[in-house]
Amino acid sequence: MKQDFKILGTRPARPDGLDKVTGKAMFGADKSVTGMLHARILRSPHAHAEIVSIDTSKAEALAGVKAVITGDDFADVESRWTRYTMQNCMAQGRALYDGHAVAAVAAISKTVAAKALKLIEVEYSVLPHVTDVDEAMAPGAPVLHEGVKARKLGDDVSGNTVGYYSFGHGNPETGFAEADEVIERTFKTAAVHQGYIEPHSCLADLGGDGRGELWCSTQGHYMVREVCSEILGIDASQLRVTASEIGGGFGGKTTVFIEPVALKLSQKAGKPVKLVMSREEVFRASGPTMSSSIDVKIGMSKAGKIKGAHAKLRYQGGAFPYQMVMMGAMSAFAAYDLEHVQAEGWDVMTNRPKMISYRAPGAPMAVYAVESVMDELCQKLGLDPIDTRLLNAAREGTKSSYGPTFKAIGLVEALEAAKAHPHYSAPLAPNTGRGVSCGFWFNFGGQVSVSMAINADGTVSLIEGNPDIGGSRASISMMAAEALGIEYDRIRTIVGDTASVGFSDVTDGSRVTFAVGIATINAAKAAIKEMCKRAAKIWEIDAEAVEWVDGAAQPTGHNAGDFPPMSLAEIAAISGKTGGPIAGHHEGAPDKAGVSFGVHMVDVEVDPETGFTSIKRYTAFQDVGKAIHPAYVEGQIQGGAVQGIGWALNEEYIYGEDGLLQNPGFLDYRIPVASDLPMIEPVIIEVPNPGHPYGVRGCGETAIVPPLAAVANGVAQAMGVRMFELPMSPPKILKAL
Amino acid sequence: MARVVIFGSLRAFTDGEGEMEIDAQTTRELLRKLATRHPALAETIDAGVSLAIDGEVFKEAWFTPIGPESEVVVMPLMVGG
Amino acid sequence: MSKIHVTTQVNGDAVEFLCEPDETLLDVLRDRLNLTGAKEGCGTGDCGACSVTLNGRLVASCLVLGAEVAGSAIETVEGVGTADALHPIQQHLLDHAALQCGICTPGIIVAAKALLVQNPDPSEGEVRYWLAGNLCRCTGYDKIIRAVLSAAAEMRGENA
Amino acid sequence: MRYVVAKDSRDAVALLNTGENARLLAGGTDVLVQMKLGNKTPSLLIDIKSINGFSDIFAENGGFRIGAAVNGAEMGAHAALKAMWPGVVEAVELIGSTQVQGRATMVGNLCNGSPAADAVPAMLAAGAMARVEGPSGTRDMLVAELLKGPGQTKLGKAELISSIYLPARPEHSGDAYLRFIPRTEMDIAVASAGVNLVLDASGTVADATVALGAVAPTAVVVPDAAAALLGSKLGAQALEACAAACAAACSPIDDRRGTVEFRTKIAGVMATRAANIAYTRAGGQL
Repeated sequence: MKQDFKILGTRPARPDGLDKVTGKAMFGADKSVTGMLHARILRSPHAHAEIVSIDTSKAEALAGVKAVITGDDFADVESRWTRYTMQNCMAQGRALYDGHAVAAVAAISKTVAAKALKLIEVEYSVLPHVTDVDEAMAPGAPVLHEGVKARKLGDDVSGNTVGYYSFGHGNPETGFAEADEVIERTFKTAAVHQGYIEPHSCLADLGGDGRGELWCSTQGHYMVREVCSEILGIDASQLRVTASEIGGGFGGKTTVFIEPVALKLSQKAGKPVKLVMSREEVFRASGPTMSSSIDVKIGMSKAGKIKGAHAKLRYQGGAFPYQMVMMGAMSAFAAYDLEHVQAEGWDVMTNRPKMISYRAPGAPMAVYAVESVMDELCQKLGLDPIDTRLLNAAREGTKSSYGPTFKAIGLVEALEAAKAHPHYSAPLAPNTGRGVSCGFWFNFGGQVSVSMAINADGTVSLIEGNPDIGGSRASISMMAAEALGIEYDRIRTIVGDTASVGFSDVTDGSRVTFAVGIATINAAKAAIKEMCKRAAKIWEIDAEAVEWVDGAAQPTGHNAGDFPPMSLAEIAAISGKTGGPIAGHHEGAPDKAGVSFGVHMVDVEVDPETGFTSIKRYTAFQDVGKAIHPAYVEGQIQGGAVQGIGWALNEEYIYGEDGLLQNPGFLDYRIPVASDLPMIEPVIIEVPNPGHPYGVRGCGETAIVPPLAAVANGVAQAMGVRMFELPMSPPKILKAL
Repeated sequence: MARVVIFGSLRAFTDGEGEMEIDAQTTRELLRKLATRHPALAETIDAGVSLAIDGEVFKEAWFTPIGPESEVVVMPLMVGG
Repeated sequence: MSKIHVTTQVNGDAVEFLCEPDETLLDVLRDRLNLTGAKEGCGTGDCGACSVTLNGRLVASCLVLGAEVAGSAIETVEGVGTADALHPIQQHLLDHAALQCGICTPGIIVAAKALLVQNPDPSEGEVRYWLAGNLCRCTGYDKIIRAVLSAAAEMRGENA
Repeated sequence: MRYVVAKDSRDAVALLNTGENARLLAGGTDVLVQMKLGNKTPSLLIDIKSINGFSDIFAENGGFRIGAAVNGAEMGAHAALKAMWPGVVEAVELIGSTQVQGRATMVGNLCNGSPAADAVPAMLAAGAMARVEGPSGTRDMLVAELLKGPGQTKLGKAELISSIYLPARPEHSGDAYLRFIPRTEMDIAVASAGVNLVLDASGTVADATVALGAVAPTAVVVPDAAAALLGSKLGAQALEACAAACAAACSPIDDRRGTVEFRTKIAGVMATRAANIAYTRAGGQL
């Protein structure tokens, strides 16, 4: 593995930075075209209702209205997963949650579109609803879709139970019998939203000839193309999707909510259609993450060794089948080397918006429950929380609780760094507690395409297919520069549209720096090979006798020939005479992605009179393999930590008895604001991932996993009372006191 | 013969058999043989699975070589955020 | 419903536009004047992405009517600095890697500039409270706060 | 919808009297949000910011008169006003973000009729007077007399508030306002308290007003809470009695922002803490 880096580890400016600080960058809602219509969506005011009829005639008759559509405008599709996506974008027959789309209009202005919405008459027949996970899973609950219950489940769970997973080895009961202390607790966590500041937005233009252009804010424009072309019944090749700058995603933009609607309206109206969600729509009708109800039982010896561990995770994922509890069950005990462990999970449907990924989907709540019980055991047995975690920590060679045996991982290093950090030994003020938690998340590989052109002036144009959500254009340029041996600012990396470079999977799973990085290095290798060939031709020596060193071709030794090195710029300048343009590309599906562990430490102060919790100090340790651009790695760690703090303290989807969402806005859906927080100190640990030539691990998601338990453990210490429910909002804390 | 470990909910479709030996040179061959041996798994395998070969995680990589001493863990397909 | 004719000044330039009576300044800037730097994150004054100054006063442009700004002076992010001559706040945000997705960045820049005009030497706490209405979901605010503090130091002539 | 700029207050009153579904526009931070969310659909919006005097703060009879269109940032920048009525000014400054401060007005906060309005308990504690103008002329009334219920005031048809008067205050007096919110900023009060104290030369409370917000259909003055402080130097016993009186005065609701139990408890905490601040501001030594 490469060790001596020239570019990696430096902190150059991001290529999109200047546009973003001057207001030039084009996000989803920033694009307009002449002749464009404005669309709006009519949404269900009921949690669950049969749509008896929809009368759109008055809306259609309104001057300026160019198209009105309902679920009837969408033909059925073959794949059931695509059908769910389609029916989530526009209800067919039944409205399944408060905010579910039932009709849409396109008109010459926003004002006319809004007026037209009010003229659509929908007759509903209200049906019983369920929004709580435990109620939805219980036999007798209103079932959202028949025939989708997970295979092999019994009558003790309702038909809403669409997934069952179990991971582990050994027998937890054996372990509990050997333990000196066994604690079993039940936890609940609220559904939270990714909270990206940019609402979903798109501009669609689908002609009668089946050719379409779609501009949208997404984490994966190829995904958008595949799903939309299937729903619209057109060829993927005919739909060109361009990803705008994306104003935050965090998993929430890994599916479609409005794009098929805009395309259908455009098709019907014969004009381009712009569709932008309001913030209220974002909360009511895009995908929050799951709420959960979790049982955790852990048995420990007096010395702190975990003897047995068992978790039961029940996740609520909204109105359509989904598969996400699995990731929670896999993550729950991943930090520990255990002989007897089992983690089971159930995916449950309810009358809520269909969940979609949120940063390390499924893991934060599972790890919150496990790490809370770990903390309580340490308290009860008088053990140091970090020493105890070190005693049980997974390391290279550990058979993980979810199956594979770990290669090199950095949990022990992160724990040791945490223990040695001055934060851990700093004195604590009154009413203040210090919480610690481990966290874990996977990285993914997946399909990826990169195309790299060596320009005649010695610069490099690089096209990749993954929307840049956190600075990846910078890290990709850096890896290209490192591989080619040239300066960073001679490379420009852009995210191509679906017609300009090969397929790429969605930007998710902390995969981009890893997977696009590998493709970039391989594309560079291809270009280097060609450049060496050109040099060999010029020197009239064998191509094998040329090697690439520090950005230049040179003979492998005196035997190969005596020529001064020929730089990339020199080779590029005469490429027209030596065989034409030089480029490198790589399409592949890199595997061997690593996993990433983090350890967070937080001091929280609880006001005993009000239950108000404030974060006084926060330090986050994370193994990132190799930090390509340390400043952006730090940013990922800080941002993830703060999202986790919000999840722990104040963020929640609040539903009333009527099944309606009570807080669809930033006023009452309380994400952390600047004054809520101290500085967040990131500590980067680098234990290289053996599966990447530069040692890279994805770093984007892990940081949201530990904060929930870290904050909860801090609160428990500060108050002397433990909370078993998130968010730990002041009324709940005060009640517990 | 590679040692194949069936993990997660997949075990429900192997009549509880958690470990088995399968003679296969590639993941594609392994998955084909696994589906033949446990037809209840076929639907899941078609839909996609993740594989850990000696600790390294692979997704849908049909032609990945499998050594005779390899440990292959078959898991449900992983997704991210 | 007849449109209203408004003459005003945006980023030092005299402009005029027609708008609906209920159209916000944000919509006017974005849809009629093609200044899309200010973003709509919520439309209800809760996120700060649409921040502009109106006669020097920091406001949420989603909570101002286009019709109200006749005869005013408005500054948006497009007027804060240019690519060749960035405002120190813009430069320090870049230098500190204080933006990830960048959707909140224009609002942060306008708001931070308004702060430093009236308080050239703010404490960390003052910056945090001033910017509490500018939501950022990516960064956890750390690098933004550092960038604003170091821009302020530079503007005071201190070598930060 | 029509948008009209009122020339003077008579013009504004006349426009309000047209029979249209009219709303006044000063800072707009409530009405524009209500329009955006579809909760209010006025057919006429009357902009009162250009009315002479509406955007000014005047010294008057030892106190201050604050125009209906004066925003929070302007109040915060007025050193003399802030020195005399710090509690009222800080209450107004707590409304919304810095951006909202650039627009939101104290009168708008009052007229929006929210039980949780930050400025109202502070105004009640201060004994603020509202100048009401309407078809039948101009009258001055205590802010307390204008409160009616959620989203309502006792303003008559086509009446508007043109200014608020904060009276002169004696020596050794001080006020304070505190609210509880789950975050540090950007929230609506879950429970709040405004306290105004006058001390005698020895530091004993000679006069007190305690008002609570967000714990009843309107902000309320709590005479028993004030009585508990009278004659004390804010010892533990007085504060405890004050908190108990606050709790007794609470008739809050359960909603997404807080529970009945929580609001009832917190109201007293806010009141006693605000009392301590007001006491210190009045020159008392705690």
